[in-house]
Amino acid sequence: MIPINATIARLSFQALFGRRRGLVLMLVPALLIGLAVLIRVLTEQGVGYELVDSVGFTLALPIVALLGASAVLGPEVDDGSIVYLLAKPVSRHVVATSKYVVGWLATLAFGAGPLFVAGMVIDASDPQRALGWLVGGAVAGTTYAALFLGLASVTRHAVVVGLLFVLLWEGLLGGLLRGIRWLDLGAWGTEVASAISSSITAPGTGLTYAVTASAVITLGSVWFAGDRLRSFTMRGDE
Amino acid sequence: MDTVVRTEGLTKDYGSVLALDDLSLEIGPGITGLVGANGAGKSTLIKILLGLLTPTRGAATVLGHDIARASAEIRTEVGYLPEHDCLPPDVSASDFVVHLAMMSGLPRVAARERAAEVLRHVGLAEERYRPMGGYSTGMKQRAKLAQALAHDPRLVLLDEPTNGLDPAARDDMLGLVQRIGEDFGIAVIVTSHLLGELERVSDHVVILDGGKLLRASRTDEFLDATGTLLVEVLGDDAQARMAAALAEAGVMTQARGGLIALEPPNPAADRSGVPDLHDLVRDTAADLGLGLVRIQADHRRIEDVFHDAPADVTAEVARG
Amino acid sequence: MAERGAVESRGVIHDLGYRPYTGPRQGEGAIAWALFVNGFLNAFGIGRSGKSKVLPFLLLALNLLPAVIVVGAMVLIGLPDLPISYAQYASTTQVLLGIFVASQAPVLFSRDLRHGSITLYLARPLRATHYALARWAALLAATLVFLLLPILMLYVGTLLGELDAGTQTEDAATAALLVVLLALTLTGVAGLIASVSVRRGFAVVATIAVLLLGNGIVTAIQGIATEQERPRIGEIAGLFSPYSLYRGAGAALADLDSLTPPTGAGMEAAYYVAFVALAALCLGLLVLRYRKVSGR
Amino acid sequence: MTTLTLDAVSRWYGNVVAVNGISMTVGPGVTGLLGPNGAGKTTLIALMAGFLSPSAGTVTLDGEQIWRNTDVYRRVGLVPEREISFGYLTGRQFVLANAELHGLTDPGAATERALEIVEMVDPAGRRIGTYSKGMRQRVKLASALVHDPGVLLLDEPFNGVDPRQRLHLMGLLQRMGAEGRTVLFSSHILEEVEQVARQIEVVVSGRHAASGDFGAIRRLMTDRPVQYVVVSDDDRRLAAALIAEPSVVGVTVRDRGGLDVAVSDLGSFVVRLPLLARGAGVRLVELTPTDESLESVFAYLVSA
Repeated sequence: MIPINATIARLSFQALFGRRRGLVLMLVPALLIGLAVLIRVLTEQGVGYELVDSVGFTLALPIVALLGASAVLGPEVDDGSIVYLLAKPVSRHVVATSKYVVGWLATLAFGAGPLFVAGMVIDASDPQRALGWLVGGAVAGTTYAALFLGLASVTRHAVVVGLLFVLLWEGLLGGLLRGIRWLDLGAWGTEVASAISSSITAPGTGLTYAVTASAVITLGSVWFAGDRLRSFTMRGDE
Repeated sequence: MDTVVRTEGLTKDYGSVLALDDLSLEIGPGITGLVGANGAGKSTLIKILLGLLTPTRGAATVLGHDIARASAEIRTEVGYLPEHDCLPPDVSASDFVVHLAMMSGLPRVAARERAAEVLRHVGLAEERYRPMGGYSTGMKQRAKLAQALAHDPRLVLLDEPTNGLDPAARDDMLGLVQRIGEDFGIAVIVTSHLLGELERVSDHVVILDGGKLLRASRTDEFLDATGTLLVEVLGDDAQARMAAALAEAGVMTQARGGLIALEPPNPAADRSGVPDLHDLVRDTAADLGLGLVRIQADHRRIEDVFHDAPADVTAEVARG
Repeated sequence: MAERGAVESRGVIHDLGYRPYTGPRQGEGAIAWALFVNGFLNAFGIGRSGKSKVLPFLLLALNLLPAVIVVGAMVLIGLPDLPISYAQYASTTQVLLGIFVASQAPVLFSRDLRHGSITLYLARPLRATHYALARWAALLAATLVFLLLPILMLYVGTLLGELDAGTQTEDAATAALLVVLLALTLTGVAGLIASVSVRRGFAVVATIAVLLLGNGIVTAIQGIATEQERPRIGEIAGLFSPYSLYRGAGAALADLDSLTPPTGAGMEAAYYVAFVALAALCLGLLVLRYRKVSGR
Repeated sequence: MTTLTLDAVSRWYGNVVAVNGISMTVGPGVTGLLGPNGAGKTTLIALMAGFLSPSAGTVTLDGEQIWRNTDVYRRVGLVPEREISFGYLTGRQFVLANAELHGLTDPGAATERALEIVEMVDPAGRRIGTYSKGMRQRVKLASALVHDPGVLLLDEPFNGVDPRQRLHLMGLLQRMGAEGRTVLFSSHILEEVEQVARQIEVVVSGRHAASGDFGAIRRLMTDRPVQYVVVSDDDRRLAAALIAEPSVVGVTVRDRGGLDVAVSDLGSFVVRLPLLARGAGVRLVELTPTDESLESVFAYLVSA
């Protein structure tokens, strides 16, 4: 197993929460949970559960993953100061993995976790459903964070490209063409969630496909980011 | 119109840092070098003159306009080359300079003509149509200079125009600054770290240190000869034999790196019998058969102002 | 000896030296206009490197696609009425609109701050306030193009399809009014966020989060409000996101389908007031931000 | 004894050849890597620091391959030209992080020692974002020294640093060199290289133009006449005497007084000059070789 370098993880953690970016990262889940509480107070149990899916899982989770991944790797690659981490006797894959872990944990904590909390707040009687969204959110979050980390290591416009992928490909087109579910990280997460709770409808890719595809994308993206760092050139500013 | 810039008791206090401390100076036409260490107040002064920063106390006029009341007029007649990067990478120099000329009030047609003219003067040929992101440091500095000249200012403030340039590009830039001051008839205030440059280009020098005026005078006053003579000789054990021979002739010498420094003869002493120092050096070298590589009068340099501990330098500069 | 005669060849060496500029110098108004035009063109990548034209025009094309299809159908098959109303159009392409505004706002605001070229503007006669207003107007114009172009195409389509010009003109005009209000708020929000954050990527995500996430949340609330037969809450919630404001205001004027359309004159007026207030608030903060940046 | 060796190294990007067949050994002491912007200095340093793989040839440290060999960084300290972007860290935190990454046994002590060397102990508590350019350079140097490397690579370390701090940094580099470390720094500002490094490696448009002591290099360039300015109390009489000399190639009278003398054989000219002057009864007021400074050596190499 590739060990995690504590120093790099700590630096990435500070990069994530050292600036305004951390604020937005926490604001998104706070908004979601606050809304769930509001609904629960104003209405009976179980009303408005689609909030967890349509807002929490489809929008908030990828946005949090995008913020997390682009914070731990983006700026340092952009202005080249990642050189300070690479000019060290530390394997580049360990650097990539350590950064990924921080982005991943942030995504789980502020992306997937809140789905469970919101679900329980809205309908405490069906913990299975909330758990479904938690695990589904965790799987999708893991893959999103890895994909966006890979993107951040290869282009300066990782954020815009990431957004186009989530909003246009998975969102707009995903709604129109069913075939897209075979290449839709959100759908795989929902598939996993549906396996856990019957009250979540499955997109129909099959659990094994969803899990293996998520794993492949995750490991592939993190390995790709590590490989990109191995050939990072000091002149990498174009 | 003689005075280009006059400041009276100009102060800028950031609380933690006193950037400008009761600065009163006058800058005339021609090329004036503004010298000082990081944080000496150079950029703060420039920003206040441009009206980008309001001073805590004191007043100043630029080209006759008071910075408190006529800041817009000043910014119409002044060109500014900032020290930091300020060029968008995906725009060509030509489009950028035309756009900024229009931002200074020139109509489109005039802006286009002026931009082409100014870009030619700063030496940007066909590269002016390529996006500036791919420019070398030298070309970027030329583009920055072009935008400062496009609207035909009466004064240009150049903040370290030679920063990051290699020798060839540096000489070109200094040549340009000199042409702006002398041929274009535009007053120039230029800052630089490399003091050697300012000696070559500026006819007046203002030295700031810690926000205070350290010294302001004509450039050549800085470079007055110290009377010492530096000599370099070539040949086996040349330096020692030369020094010994000169000592015999009653001249005190000191080794300074590869050179021999001959102390100036005591003016009071009787000089009748003793030959001129230069002839003495020539004849000693000839007698010893040594190669005479260098005879130079030792000059003080602006840099020496920094070597002398600030304490005694300020003592030397009469207050006020 | 050939007589040279009247023509004597005379060589003139023109002084290529520096010539001072003696022509007219325009006032701040003309300068602001020039900045507006430059900003508007930059929003579509014109005047910038080729790569920067891809995203804006791609989004514009995707945005116009449905309109082209409808017009095509109208002309070829001749439909009795527009399958999608003028006002409806902006709601259906709200994701594209969101990405366009979010990705182009940094071009007008963050770019000058990130590359330091803001100093070159502030060292010129144009005051910081006017700089901010001109940039904001440019983003507004670009957003309006994005929103009005499809409406225009549909309108032309109906004329070609010989539908009743009277009602079409009226519908198109009301839609145009609604779209202007929407553009005002979107430009305000996106511009403000882009002027605060220097990093382009972060500005885009933050704007998208505020616009789309905001809209998602409001729609969810409105859905629940209708389910619980307490539309009042939905109407109030509708005040908190540009898109829901648009749907709400549109419900009364152009029978836009909104989950909880505003009922009663008071609530309808509240929607219009909210529209203008949100736009004005953002613009005010934007101007303050640039006054602070310029150090005065 | 750590030596960096480049053996016939080339590096190209598509058809742009950044470095072309350069062989160079950098031993202990201070070496100046000199060349105009775009000559390939940064590419060379990237090759030596293992951030670029050579397209041809080998780059080794004491015989060990550098590319993709992260162990090399135990003995190499790098000061890149780029600004530090860890503005949210304090100086001490940044250097400490570097120490920990090196897996030092006592990172705390190493950090304090490095901060002392670059005299940044007091401001170390403040965030890097508040540092001046000079202080940032010193923190970067401290982060490269924290693991006591045998080799120190610096890319344009004096860029934009003011005179006082530049003198201080130069002193530091000289001390590092004197301690036996192999110090290589790139620069295009000649005053810096001239004062710090006696040994220079000159790179011009990707090729290894010259190496060694710049005074020696100048003399090696025999095909280039040495330019002299001679000021005397009777220039024309001296000029008449000089033109008869076989080692003198050309004499021109300067409008503001003095003679420009082009000399093909430096050795014999300098010996003959005092004799000629005394013979002609001319007083030599000033005698300066105008092209021995690094600037002119550089200019010749660039134009060669």
